[in-house]
Amino acid sequence: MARRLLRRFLHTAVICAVVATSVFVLMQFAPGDPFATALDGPDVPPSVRAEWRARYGLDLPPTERFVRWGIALARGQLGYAASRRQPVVDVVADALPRTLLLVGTALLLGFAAGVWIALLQTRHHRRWQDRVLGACTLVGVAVPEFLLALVAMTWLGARWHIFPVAGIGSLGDAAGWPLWERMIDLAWHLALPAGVLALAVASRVARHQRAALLGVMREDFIRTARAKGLGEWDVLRRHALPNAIGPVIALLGLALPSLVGGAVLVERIFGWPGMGQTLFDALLARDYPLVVAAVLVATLLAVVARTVTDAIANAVAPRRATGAM
Amino acid sequence: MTALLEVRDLSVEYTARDANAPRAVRAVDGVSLDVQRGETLALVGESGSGKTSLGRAILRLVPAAAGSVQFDGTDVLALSHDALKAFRRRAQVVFQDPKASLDPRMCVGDIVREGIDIHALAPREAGDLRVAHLLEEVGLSARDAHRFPHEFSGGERQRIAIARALAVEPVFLVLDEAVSALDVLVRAQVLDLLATLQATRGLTYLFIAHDFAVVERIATRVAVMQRGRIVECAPTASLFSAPASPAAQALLAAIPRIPW
Amino acid sequence: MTTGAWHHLRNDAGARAAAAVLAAAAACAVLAPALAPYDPTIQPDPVALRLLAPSWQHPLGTDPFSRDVFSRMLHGARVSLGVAAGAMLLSVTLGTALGALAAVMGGWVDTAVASLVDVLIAMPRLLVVIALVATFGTLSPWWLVVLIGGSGWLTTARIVRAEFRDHLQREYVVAAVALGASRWRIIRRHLLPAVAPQIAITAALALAAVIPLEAALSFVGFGIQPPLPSWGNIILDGVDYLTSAWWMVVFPVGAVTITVGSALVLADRMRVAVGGEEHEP
Amino acid sequence: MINSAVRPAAAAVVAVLIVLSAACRGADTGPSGGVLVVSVGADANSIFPPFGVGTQDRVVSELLYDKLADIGPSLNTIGDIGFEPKLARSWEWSRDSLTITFHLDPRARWHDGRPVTSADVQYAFRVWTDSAVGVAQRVALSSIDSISAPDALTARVHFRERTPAQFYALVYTLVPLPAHRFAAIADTALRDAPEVRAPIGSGPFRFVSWTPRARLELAANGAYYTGRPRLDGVVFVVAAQGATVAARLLAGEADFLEQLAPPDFAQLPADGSVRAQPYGGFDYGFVQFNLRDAANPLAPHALFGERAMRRALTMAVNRTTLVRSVFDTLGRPAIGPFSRTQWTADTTLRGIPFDSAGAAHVLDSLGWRDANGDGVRERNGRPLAFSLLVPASSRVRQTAAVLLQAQLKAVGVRVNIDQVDFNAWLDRAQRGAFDALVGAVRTSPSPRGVRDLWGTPGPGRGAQNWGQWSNATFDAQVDSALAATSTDAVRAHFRVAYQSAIDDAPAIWLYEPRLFAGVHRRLSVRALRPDAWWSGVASWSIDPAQRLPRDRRAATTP
Amino acid sequence: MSPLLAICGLSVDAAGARGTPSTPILRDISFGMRPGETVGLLGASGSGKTSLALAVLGLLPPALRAHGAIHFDGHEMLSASRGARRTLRGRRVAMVFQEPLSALNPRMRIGAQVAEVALAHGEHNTQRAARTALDMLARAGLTDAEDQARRLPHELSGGERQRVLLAMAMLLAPALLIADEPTSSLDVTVQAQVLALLRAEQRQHGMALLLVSHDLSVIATTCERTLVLHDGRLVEDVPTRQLIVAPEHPQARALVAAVRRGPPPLEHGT
Repeated sequence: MARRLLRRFLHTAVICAVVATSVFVLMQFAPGDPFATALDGPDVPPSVRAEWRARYGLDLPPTERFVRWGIALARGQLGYAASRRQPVVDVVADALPRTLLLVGTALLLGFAAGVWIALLQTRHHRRWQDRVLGACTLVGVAVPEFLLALVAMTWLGARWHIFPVAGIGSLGDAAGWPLWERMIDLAWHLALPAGVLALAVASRVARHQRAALLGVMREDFIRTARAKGLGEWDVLRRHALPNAIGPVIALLGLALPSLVGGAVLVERIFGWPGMGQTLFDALLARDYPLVVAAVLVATLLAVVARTVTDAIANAVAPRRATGAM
Repeated sequence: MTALLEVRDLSVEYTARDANAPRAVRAVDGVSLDVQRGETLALVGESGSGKTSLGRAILRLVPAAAGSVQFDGTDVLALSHDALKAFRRRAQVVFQDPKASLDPRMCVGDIVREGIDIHALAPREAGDLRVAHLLEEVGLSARDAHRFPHEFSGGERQRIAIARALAVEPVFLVLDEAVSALDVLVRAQVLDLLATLQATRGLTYLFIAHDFAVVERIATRVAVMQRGRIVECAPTASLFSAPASPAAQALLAAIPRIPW
Repeated sequence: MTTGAWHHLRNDAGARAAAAVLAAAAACAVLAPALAPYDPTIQPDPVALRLLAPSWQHPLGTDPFSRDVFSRMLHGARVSLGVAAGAMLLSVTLGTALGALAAVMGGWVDTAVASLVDVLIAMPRLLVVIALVATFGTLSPWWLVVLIGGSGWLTTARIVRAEFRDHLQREYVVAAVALGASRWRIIRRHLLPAVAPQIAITAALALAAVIPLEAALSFVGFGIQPPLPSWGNIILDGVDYLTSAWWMVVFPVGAVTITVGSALVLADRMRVAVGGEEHEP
Repeated sequence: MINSAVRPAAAAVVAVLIVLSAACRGADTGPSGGVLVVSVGADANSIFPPFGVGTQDRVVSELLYDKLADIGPSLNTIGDIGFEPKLARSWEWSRDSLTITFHLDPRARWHDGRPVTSADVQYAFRVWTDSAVGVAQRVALSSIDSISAPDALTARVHFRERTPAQFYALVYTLVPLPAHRFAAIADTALRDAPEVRAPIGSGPFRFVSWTPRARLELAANGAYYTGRPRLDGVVFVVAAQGATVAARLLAGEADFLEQLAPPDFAQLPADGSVRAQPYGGFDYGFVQFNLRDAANPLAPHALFGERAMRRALTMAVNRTTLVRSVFDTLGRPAIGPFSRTQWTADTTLRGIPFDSAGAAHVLDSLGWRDANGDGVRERNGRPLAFSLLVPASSRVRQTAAVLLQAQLKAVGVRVNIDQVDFNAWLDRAQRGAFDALVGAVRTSPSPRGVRDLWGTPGPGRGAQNWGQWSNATFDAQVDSALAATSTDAVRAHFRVAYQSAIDDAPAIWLYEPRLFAGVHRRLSVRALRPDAWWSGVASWSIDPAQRLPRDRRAATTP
Repeated sequence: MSPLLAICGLSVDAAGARGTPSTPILRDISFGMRPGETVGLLGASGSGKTSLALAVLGLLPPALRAHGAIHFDGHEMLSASRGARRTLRGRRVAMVFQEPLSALNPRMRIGAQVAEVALAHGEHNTQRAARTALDMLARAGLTDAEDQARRLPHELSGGERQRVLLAMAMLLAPALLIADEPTSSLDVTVQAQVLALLRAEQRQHGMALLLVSHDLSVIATTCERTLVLHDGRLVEDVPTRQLIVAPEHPQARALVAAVRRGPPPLEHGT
């Protein structure tokens, strides 16, 4: 067990090193620097620009910068986010919990809803319930997320005032509210962005889960369960679902990066400053310490998510012993 | 005359992907056996006893961990790429599950002529003729060449598999549970076919089975395998009348006898 | 694809409808110059004729530049579907090649490919493409194909690798090995045909993933350069007018949704045709 | 950009609002209380005055910090005419104009209660000019030799040379900083010091909290020396997506939006809860030609090296149509290298009129003819085509580029739009790696900026003249204008300079947007100063009858 | 004695794909079984044996349509409601399947799988159900049942799995047990043990047994009467002994001959 963890850790470390290096190299080719906007003024002489570049070591040759940066990174120093005028750690510490909350909520809600939809569809396979839900999930997968977000923001937020248009919490004396009121306020602000993402997740999960359930429903042990005299819901819940949910969980782990990618636009539209938006802004600002850090965090998250989902998937559905050798 | 096949101290290992650490499992453990030209050596054992691994290791379909395999005087385990290809013309295999061993996307003609093409044994038309011949030899019709495996019954599929093996004109066949998956009715027919082919083509068989019932009819000698080792090897008649090892005795006792 | 699956697919109303939609979209793309009533870049009067609601002259209305949205949609299909198809072909080819290589070669090649997949799969594709576009500056549609295609081969590679490894264990492949078939022959004659349906499914899924990606890329301003129309940049042109000029958004989004939906349905039906979807009451 | 159906209505609304806003201007007394919520599209980067660069940086830092004196409503930048006292209650000039003595308001306090002293002015000067700190606008103070402090409330500024705008440059740039708080921090460490993220200022609002990229909160400074602001606080809420920024205002979640985009007008609520308030702006947009070859800066550009070509292209562009299409009635064609809001602006200059036939004729005479019938002119087999560099960050500029592309296509010129992200755009612009670009500037009230934008690149000028245009008349007249001390003389010199720029066509002067702030009904605002809409926030008020839960907050007096 | 099971004119068709005619799987089958009777159903693969077994339980795949009548225990199975059929399954009629590995839920502990039968039929006390299941597992010959009950199917050997399936089927002492090729996927040595267990249980509880197999030797040792199915038709319905001695139908004759023949006279090599 310890050896496996060690292997996993080493594997992750190698992945991170590769990712960090490639991002660093890539950023060297990108035109511009983090101060472009700051130094874009008629009264900024070239000498100031040179000073700024020197301050952040941008005037060093790339190889030396790479070595310095690599050493610092290995020590766990993520550096300074020049475009944000904050240490990278602070930026990440600020944005990461928000993304985790958003993506986590979307994931849980979407997963639960998706599984539930799939169960309903399987129960009523090839009847109208199945078809209607199938059409809904199809649309949910096919419509671009950013459009859903815009529509939700425009109508549910701006037009009908059901949810806040954007933001991470209410203004005014919200800071002085009791904890539960602040939680409700947070949930209320989270509703639209998390809802849009959850819709996308639910659609994908439902489609995969339905296919997986139908696959399992053809297995012999389902016939055994029916021969025992179990009702259809029991057969589905007790026998089919536990055997069909593993791959869907594993798939969800794989799909996490794309969810984060979709979250970029959703975060942007709902003014939810999380990692996606941070990374996007950092990319545009050529703030490579921040880009590298954000990508590393995303990579680590993805790896962790995959490890966790794989573990869950394994625990939920232990690999069946393969017949002969 | 020396034996066609001489196996000495052959071992096969697998890496079992267990929950924790990968560990080596010895499926075949130092087996030695000879197969004489023209005979049928039956290899019998319960599932998991290592008989399939042994058969595949002899044909170099799985790597051997130790030991040697001499086929007609050459060391099979040391063959170069080209020599291995030549060896594959002489030694062929028929598997247990006729459904899994035939490519479902190829028509029967293509399946049977694959060996002919690989070894460039015949040009296009001559090849077709040979395929037709082979199909008739195993009890099918030349017209079946254009049909697909799923259109055939289990017994017919096994005939196709036999035809495929015979297409390269081997002298040695490993019949890996070749009749185990068949109905009793079909099983008898295929066994008859195998016997006929052996007689007409002078083939040598290594007949792998888990059941004494089938072995009784076809084998010259029987080797009983248990946990990777050969525990008994004797001519069929003597083994059936006086099994020495407990494994052989158990197998013999398990043959269902109809109370006539 | 086995004949059975093919037959099943051809008799499947859903698959036929999805294929018909995709074919129609492709036909629009190919025949755009003949079908489009106007030049998609012509701006007759960007003051008086801008943002006209759908009418007989302009069945899908006009955009903020007074260009005919219908004509732009048709030409946009050319660009969007062209990029999507190109990227899909590239990613599926790349994925198949790498997946097959990993499965057949095994050893360090397998480890290398698997690690590469592990690394790349951890990164959000949209951001990777944005980063690359930002690095290279402006991109022609060809480069977009390369970028999007080059970042999308992971799924195919994973699936092809797994399927290849599965089939390599099967007796019909072992039988071919026993007949003396070379690796290349086994790949070509047995494995590729066996895995072809799975590849076709990943191709349909890749198509379904790429079309919205182009739209999202356009939405953040990194897509196809104007004046070339693509569904993505038609949406971008209209997104500021979501409430006042719905036709600018509804039609391109509808086109994206229907095309993506059809690709997904096709993938579904193929999966059913290959694996069978039978459910006992 | 307004849907044609609602355009007349919008025009009427605009007319009514201008009247309304004029009416509001008089209301100096009004209720106090309430929190102003401003919806913004970009968060501040630094709210510490020396490090501020973007507009939002200035907005926040100028609410937090007072200047010595502020520019008056006339926006004059010559001498000190019209300047209003702030931290400096009064000032006097030495006879040679090389020394200005400021008398600080004895009531002025930092937010922590300490008085504002002349040492704070001295410290600020050190921060601005020390290269170890690296303030970008250092050069604006280059004419100042030193600042002395005869006593705690007197700061004496010594200039090296006299310039007409020396007062403006000083008070507009240099903001007194709390020396007692920062002096202990080494200059090199100041930039990244955590203190600068939660600064202590002297202005009408004090810092409360800042959640980067989400919200920044200020509260009324109860001890403000000219009286507590009427508002209890100001909150900036940030969203990166333009649609969201507007939606917040339209949904009533924010009270103010600096600039409504043309599409927003179509969405103004029918109940009139949000109005559009016009104010002048200092923006203008243009297509800048690169007169040097993109690959070889020593060689002239194959197309734009020729004056006739630049003029022909200018002639081919119908700017009226372009502006109407981009801005509807919310913009005007630009005249030359200036904005109409600048006091040096001259609306009587001769522009190059739109004349596509004339443009075609000139192109013909230059030898550019469409010989192969593909719709694009060629000369010696080379097509008349160039690429137009556009930043992906600006919808207006992208739209303008697309319109321009179509207009030039009509005279046989092919424009390839090269749309890149802002950073890459700026990088290529600065390196001169472009044929032409769509640029836009927001100038300061001072006319000095024109020298950096359009003066021949060289010492002291042309820092942002990416097109490398060079015109001796222009340079000489601008220099004379900036040296002149009478406003009439300044105007006269600029008139000649502007005309030479227009005639020489280093750029196609495209548009000048009219700015319209979005203001919620419950908010009463004073007139918005074109260079700084926030300058009067301290006197804005919120209707007590329309208070919202978000207006409730703890007492703001420290 | 009134029959426990009476099948009259049962036909099963596979609904063809659109347009194509449906293929008959079973044609006009009629036979009956008395309580406690042991009947063998003999036929080559593809003769429709499994479909017949599934039809009795009402578990035919949706693509298959049954006509005719199946009277079991006072119910008409084909027209009975889902609920009615459900309450009969597992309690009055149970089935043992061919592949014990795939017939067991791979991720449910076997004790729970057995106990589930009781829980599905009115037992609400989970502990009591678990205890019943343990007793039954022990009776089915599972050594160390308490320990084994906590395992997952893949941790058991083939013979043990088949015992679990048998325990599951026998738990509520059904009136009719249908065993579909219960031994054909097992090792020969285990086959004999499972068959012996089946016979013992049948005798002890006096239940009726329908044993489906392609191998006459399996049926001959267990069943009083044998039905021979060929190509969807019932071609023989005779006492087993009579079938062995004098098979009438050619197919029956072939099936008997297949197990009867001794070693063939082979000429080995030359």
